[in-house]
Parts: sequence; structure tokens; C-alpha cells
Amino acid sequence: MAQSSDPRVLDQPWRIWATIAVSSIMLVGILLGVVIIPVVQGRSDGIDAFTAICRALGILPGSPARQQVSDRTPPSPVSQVVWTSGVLQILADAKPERGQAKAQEVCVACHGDKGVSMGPQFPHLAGQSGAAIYKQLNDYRSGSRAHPQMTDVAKALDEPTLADIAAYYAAQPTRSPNP
Amino acid sequence: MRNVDRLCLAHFWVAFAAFLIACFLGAWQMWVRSPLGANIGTPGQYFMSVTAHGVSMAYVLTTFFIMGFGYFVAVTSLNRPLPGKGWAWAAFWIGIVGVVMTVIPIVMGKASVLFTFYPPLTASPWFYIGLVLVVAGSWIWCVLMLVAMRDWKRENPGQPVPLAMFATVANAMLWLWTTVGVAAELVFQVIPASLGLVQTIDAGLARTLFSWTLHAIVYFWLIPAYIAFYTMVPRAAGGRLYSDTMGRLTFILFLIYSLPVGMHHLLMDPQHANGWKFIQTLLTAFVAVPTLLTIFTITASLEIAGRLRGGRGVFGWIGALPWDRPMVLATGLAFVMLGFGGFGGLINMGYGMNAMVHNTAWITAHFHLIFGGSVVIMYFAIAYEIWPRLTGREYASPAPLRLQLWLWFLGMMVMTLPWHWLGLEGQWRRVANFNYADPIIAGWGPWVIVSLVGGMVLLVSALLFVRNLAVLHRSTLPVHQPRPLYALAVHPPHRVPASLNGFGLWNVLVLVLMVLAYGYPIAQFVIDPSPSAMVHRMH
Amino acid sequence: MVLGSLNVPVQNGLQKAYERGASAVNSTIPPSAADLPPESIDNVDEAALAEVMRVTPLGAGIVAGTAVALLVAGFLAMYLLVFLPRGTVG
Amino acid sequence: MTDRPVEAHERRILGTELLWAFGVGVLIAATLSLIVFTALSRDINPPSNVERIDPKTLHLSGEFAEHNLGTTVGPDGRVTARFIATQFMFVPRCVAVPQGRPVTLRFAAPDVLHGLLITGTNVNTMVVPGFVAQVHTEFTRTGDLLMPCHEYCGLGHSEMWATVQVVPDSQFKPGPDGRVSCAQR
Repeated sequence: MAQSSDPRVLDQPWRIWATIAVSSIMLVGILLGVVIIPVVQGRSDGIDAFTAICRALGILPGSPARQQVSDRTPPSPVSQVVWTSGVLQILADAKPERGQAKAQEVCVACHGDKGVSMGPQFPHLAGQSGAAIYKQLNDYRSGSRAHPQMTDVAKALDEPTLADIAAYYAAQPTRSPNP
Repeated sequence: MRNVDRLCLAHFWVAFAAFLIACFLGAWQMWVRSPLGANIGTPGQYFMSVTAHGVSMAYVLTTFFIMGFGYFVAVTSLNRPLPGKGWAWAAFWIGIVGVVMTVIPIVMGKASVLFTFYPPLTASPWFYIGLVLVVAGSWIWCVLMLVAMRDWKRENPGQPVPLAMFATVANAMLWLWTTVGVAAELVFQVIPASLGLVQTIDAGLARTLFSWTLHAIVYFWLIPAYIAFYTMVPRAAGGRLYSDTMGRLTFILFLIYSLPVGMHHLLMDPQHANGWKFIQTLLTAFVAVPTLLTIFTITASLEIAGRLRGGRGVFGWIGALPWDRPMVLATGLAFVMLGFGGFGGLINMGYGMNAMVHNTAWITAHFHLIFGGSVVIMYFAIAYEIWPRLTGREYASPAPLRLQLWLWFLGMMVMTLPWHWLGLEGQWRRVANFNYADPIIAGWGPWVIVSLVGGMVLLVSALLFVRNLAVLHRSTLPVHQPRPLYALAVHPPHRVPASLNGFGLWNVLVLVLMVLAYGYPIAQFVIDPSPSAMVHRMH
Repeated sequence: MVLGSLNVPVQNGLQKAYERGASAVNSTIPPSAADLPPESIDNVDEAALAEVMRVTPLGAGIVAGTAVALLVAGFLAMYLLVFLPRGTVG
Repeated sequence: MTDRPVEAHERRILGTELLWAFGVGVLIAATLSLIVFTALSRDINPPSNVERIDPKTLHLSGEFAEHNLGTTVGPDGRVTARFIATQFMFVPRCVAVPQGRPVTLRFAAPDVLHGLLITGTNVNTMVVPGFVAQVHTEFTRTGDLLMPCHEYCGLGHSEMWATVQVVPDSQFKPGPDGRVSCAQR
């Protein structure tokens, strides 16, 4: 240790030792974690060194030690509706009054003015969740769901109108289950 | 000078009030999740209680205690008035407003997202804004600590900063570094989402930013206990500190190594690759070094004290130690709990082995033993030690103090040891009520009841603690001549290298380590943003 | 001595050290934090300390050493006997 | 006390501390080397899989569509079990897996953060919306194991769990379409 008491000179060994210690730990960490372990693990399942290192860094998906599972199942979705912020915005901007006007022409015949249906074969819509009504109408429109009348009805309406009708019926008071 | 006492007392009483409430909530939770309280309380109440228990213990008890203790250390160890005392009171009131703003939505059930947030779940914006205020208040405290040290160093050029203050400033530095993570997460992601400005949130990035804070914050809580170990325990035991240099080095190592290891809380997360996780395991191994150094240095200091009091032979000094003194007793109990808790931590950091215990009762046992156990018992010991100085009143007798410390130790051990076993059995966390009919879960019932008993003992101890402090305010025993508080080292430092008297070099090293540990893991969310999740509002 | 049993030897030692006209001992106003006796004095006798320091870290080394060794042994045991038998993870 | 012995004594103290630090370093190196050894020899890692997937369109994807969930045995004999982790259930609720053979478990979350462990095994991972969580493991013990969601995901978190039936390899029979479902007991 330098004898002079000037702190800067005293500091020299501390700076050197601290930098050496931290950089050597970093080096060991990178060497082991990102190079040695992945490459050696990769060999056990036939993964080349470059891919294994990329997986250990997170550039490629998968574990450095195991081949990635490949899945070629063709998609066959039950519904095309995707709840994105855009769709939620459409539902939020829906106008029940415009929905009521449109419903008079299209829906009232079977589902009733206030959403209380005429017969058992037509579901009640009063107080049903707006998002649920919107989804079913979209499924009819996209063909994910087929129905002799509803498919044509839905196809004739555009997106915002679906939301308006859904908002209107959602706003109707649900009738008491045992009147 | 004396009005710093009022500032410290205000902070301590807010801290211990939050602590007592949280102890009641904790005990209630233990009861509700046990077979004895199987159909009591709803999940909504349970998670409201867990949120309040977490926020009170992790944000209110800790932040206010540390700020109060910091002001006390700044005044007593530097022997000069606190600079910017007006700011200190401002910081206190900002913190109080923040706490109130946080607690109201919790109690209204609009913030049951627990104290670790879990976006895409979002709570009421007031919950988050309140926490930001508490952190803002603590930032003011950090600046005051730095200013106090800088002024002292200007008045005493070339002199080594007293160890207690050096450690407090190291803690303030660490806190400034670590709050960057949670502040970024709250300001840029969670608060806009809870305000409805955005409908989607990147959950992977949010977790990574919160992990930046999640580990160094536990060292922010832990350092005051270590300040007591290094600067109060040797004096209380009647000895000297074995090595002042090691004390400084320990707090520097805490600063350097506690910050880049936050991501070991994400060892089981899919969005980070093995390479980064191994670096986390390696760095976490090095964050154990300062604790292991402390165990040796403080045990050596206690050995000095024990031998000075006549302890003979290799272990004679242990019996000769003044275990009747609360500070010495608390240190012994804290080291035992630190041993068990540290063992839990060793398992947690075991790279692949974390899969055995992640999010099980083992983890709950780990942080209750280390934070709830050894750190909080030292908070008690610090409070008992400095209360006479703050209130000018002396204890009639240390017996109730010792009883309270023993109850806390026994309660904590009885509560947490069964959790280790339950954790290995797979008991998972944050469960409002267990289905004890399930054969696997049925076997856990008896152990949960044992830990419930521990929880009740802890509640009794917490009540006794608050009673011990309150009684002192009305005690009639004036303090004649308060004993000196801080310990002397065997070789008090005369010349200390600049790097052991300031944080310039160490901040550079922290920056380098943070870039290594968090560089790519955060950058990956910017380079190739992950598909974002829809915000799920709980308010 | 109503001052409680708190490290009485230290109290007496201090009393003697400050009889030389320290601030009024029994002033009713509790002394503020600034008037604390200077930290640099405690009643540890230097000769006794030198004697003690000849052997000191041995006991601490053994106690702390066994504790840490136990921790690491426990880690190795848990790793080999509890973790590995539960199957690989990767 | 002249200055000379104090200097020497101070260095002796630092010497003991360095000796202690060296001893601790050796012990830490021992723990780390065991971790590295098992990583190299038995491919033991924490489960990582930086594979992005849009949580909002899981039902449009092929892999995580409802009909493709549960255990399937690929043409190459690889056993893969797929789950959706959603508020507050795993789909499917029960999955059968073979004992003693490598199994890959894949999880995706359409809504919030979830996590899971399988009791008594080393299967443990978080499920972060936006990523596919993947765990490669090998079940060593048979029996009906509990797979709870262990990360807070909302007020129904306590009720979110599934069952994993580990069956001996001899009883693990994939159907004609390569799928295996839980044995109804």
C-alpha cells in the first residue's frame, strides 16, 4: 500500500482490484451461461452451436438442450372475433338509439321490441351482455356459426350497426325469471 | 437539534402503526387459509388483506423506518444538524399523502393486485399514484443524506466518513438506483393503463422492470439492520468492531451486487433466456458474499466483547456475552433466522433448482425469515436502542423488551419452518382458501395449523412491541447521560482510500453490471416488442 | 441504581470519565442528540483488548465457518436428494 | 502503542478477513460448480422459451386451438402436452403423461399472468401473455398430481388448478390420432 496518505494514491489498488473482480465475474458469467453450457447442452439433442447460443441469448425461441417442438396443426377457429382494443372501442362507441331504430326493421319480429322473444325458438336478448350479442352476430356474419335466418340477417349489417343493436338490447331490463 | 427527534419519532410511529395493522391482517390471513377458518372470508377480502399486508410491510414500515433512522444517523454520527430539515418534513407529508392515497382504494376493494402489481391486472390509478408519492418522498430523503455527507466531508477534508453514515448513504444510493425500475414501470406502463389511456400492456416488460426494483429493495430494507450490526452491536456488547474496512466493503458490495440480480425473481419466466438467467444465478451467489462477510465480522466483534467480559476458551465468549441487553439478544436471534432464511435463498438461486420452489410456501418462508425475521427484529432492537435518546426517557427494565424479541423469534420460526416443508410439497402462494378435501392438500392441514400458531405468537409480539414503545413515552425515568451509541473499531480508520469514502467508482461498476444483467433483457422488448396483453381492470 | 441494569459497568465507567464538569448531569431537559459524549471514548482497556486480539477470530471463524459449511452442505444435500430425483427440468 | 505494530495488526485483521472470504469463495464455487455440472450433464436449466405469440388470437392459431390441447404423441414419438391458462382454469382440466419418458409441456395465456407447478415434480413456470411457456421434463413418479396456478391472476386464483395423471409408460397408449386423454377413474 502506498505510504502517502493522499486518498487518490491510496485508491489505486482499490480501483484496480474492483475492476478486475467485477469484470472477471462478468466474463465467467457470459462464458459459462452464454457459450459453454448452451453449446454442450446443444450437442445432446443435435443442436448446432450457433443455434444453441442464440437460444441462450433469447434471440431464438426454445431451450438450448432440446429440439423445438414443431406443430403443423391447421388452424380451424370456432370464431373470427378477436377482442382487440379496436373492437372494444367499437362496442364503447355504440349508440343504443341507432340500434333501436335498426332493430325495429330487422330483429323485433322474432326477438321482440324489448328483447323478450315471441316464442321458445327465439332467445331473449333483453339484458344480455352486449359483447356476447356482438360476438354471435359476428360469428353469423363470418360463417363461424350458421343459422337459416340469422346468417343472412347478420351479413346484411355492418360492424358498427352490430354494436349498436347489441348495445340496445343489452340496455333493456331483463324480465324477471318467474313473473 | 432536538427537533430532529420529533422528525424521527413521527417517521417511526407511522412505520410501526402500519406494521401493527399489517400484523393483524397477516394473522387473519393465516387463520382464514387454515383448516380452522376454512369457510371464513371471501377471496375478495383475502386478496384485499394480502395487498394491504404487503403494502404496509414492504412500502410503509420500511420506507418510513429507514427515513427516520437515516435522519437519526445523519445527526448523531456526523454530530451536526440535518441540512434541509424543512425538506425532510415535506418528504414526510408527501409520504403520508401517498400512503393515504394508496390505502383508500385498497380498502374500497379497487386495488386487489397485491403489492407486486401483476400487470395486465390493474388497480385504481390512485393506488399507484400514492405509491409514486411515497417513493418521491423517499427520494427527497436520499438527497438529504447525500447533502449531509457532502457537507460533512467538506468540513472534514480527508477524514473517513463515520461508518454508520457511509452505510446510510450507500443505502440512499442503492435506493435511487433501484427505484428507477418500478418508477419506469408505473409511469410508462401501469398508470397509463389504469387511467384508461391505453388498453394494452406489455406484461413481459412490466415484470422485467419491476424485477429491477424487486431485489435491491430488499437490500434497501436490510441495510439498516446491518448498520445496527456494524455500528451498534459491538458497543452494546461492550466490545469493538472487528474491522471498519470490512464494514465499508460490505456496504459497497451490497450496493454493487444487489442491483443487477433483480432478475433472479424471473428465473421461471419464459420471456428471458437461460444465458441471462445463469448470469443472474452467478451474480446472486456474489450477493451472498457481503452477508457471509458480515456474519464473520460481527461474530468476531462479539467474540472480542465476550472475551473482554471474561469469556475463556474457544467458545467461552458466547456465554459471557450480555444476552440480557436487547441489542445483543436481537443480534443472536437475527443471525439464527438469517441462517435459515439464507439457506432458503441458496436453494432459490440454484438456477434449475428454482423450479422446485418458485411461487411456493418455500419462498414465503424465505422472505418472512430474512425480512420479517432478522431485519424486523433488528428494527425492534434499533427502536429500543434509540427510543431513550428520542424521548429522553429510560426503560424501567429491559425484561419486557427481551420477552418481545423472544416471542417474535419463536413465532417466526414456528410459522416459517413448516412452510419450507409445505413448499416442497407444492403448496402454492396467494391462496384464499384451500380445498382440504383434495387428498394432496389434506395432508397440509396440520402444518398450516402449526404455522397459524406461529402467526398468533407474532401478533402478540407485535402488540407487546408497540406497548413497549408507548410505555416509554409516559415513563418518568429521565435519561441522565445517554451512553455513546456507535461502536469503535479495533483500529479506527485514519486514512481511508477515496473509494472507501465515496461512491464514484462503485456507481460506475453498478452501471456496467446493470448493462450486462439488464441490457438485452430490456432491449429485447424494444427491438422486437412482444404482442401486448389486454388490460384487465380490477377497479 | 434506577438506571436499570443496562450495561451498568459502562455507565459507571462513563460517569467517572465525565465527572470533570460535563454538562449538568441531572438537567431535567433531556440532552439533545448533539451533546452526546464524543464517540471516541469507551471503557475498553487497551491492554485487555490487545490480549484478546491475539486469539480473537478463532472462535468466530469456527462458529461462522461451521454455520456456512452447514448451509452449503444442506444445499448440496437438497440438490442431490430432493431436487434431482424429481426429474429433469429445462 | 507505537505505529509499527498497529499497522501490522491491522493487516493481520484484514488477513483473517481475506482468509474467510477465500473460504466462503470456495464454498460458493462448490455450489456453482454443482449447478454447472448438472446443467452440462443432465441438461438442467430453468424453463425458458422466448417464443412470442399474440394472446388475443390464440383461438385463431393452429397449435393452441381448443381441439389441439391436451397430450399428443408426435410421429417421432415425442410427447407434448398443451394447455391454455386462462382466468380461472387450465384447459384441459386433466392431462395424462407417461412416466420415465421426456415430455414437453407448452402453455399460453390469453388474458393475464398465470403460473403453474406440478406437485412433487420440477415442472414450474410462469405463463406470461405474449409468450409460449415451455417446460421439458421427465416424470419420475406416477400418480394423480395437482397442477395449481401459482401466480396471482385475479380473485378466482385459488380455484384455478388442473390434474396431471402420470401413468406408467406401459399404460400410456395414444389413440389413432396420437392423442391421449385422462383415464376416467
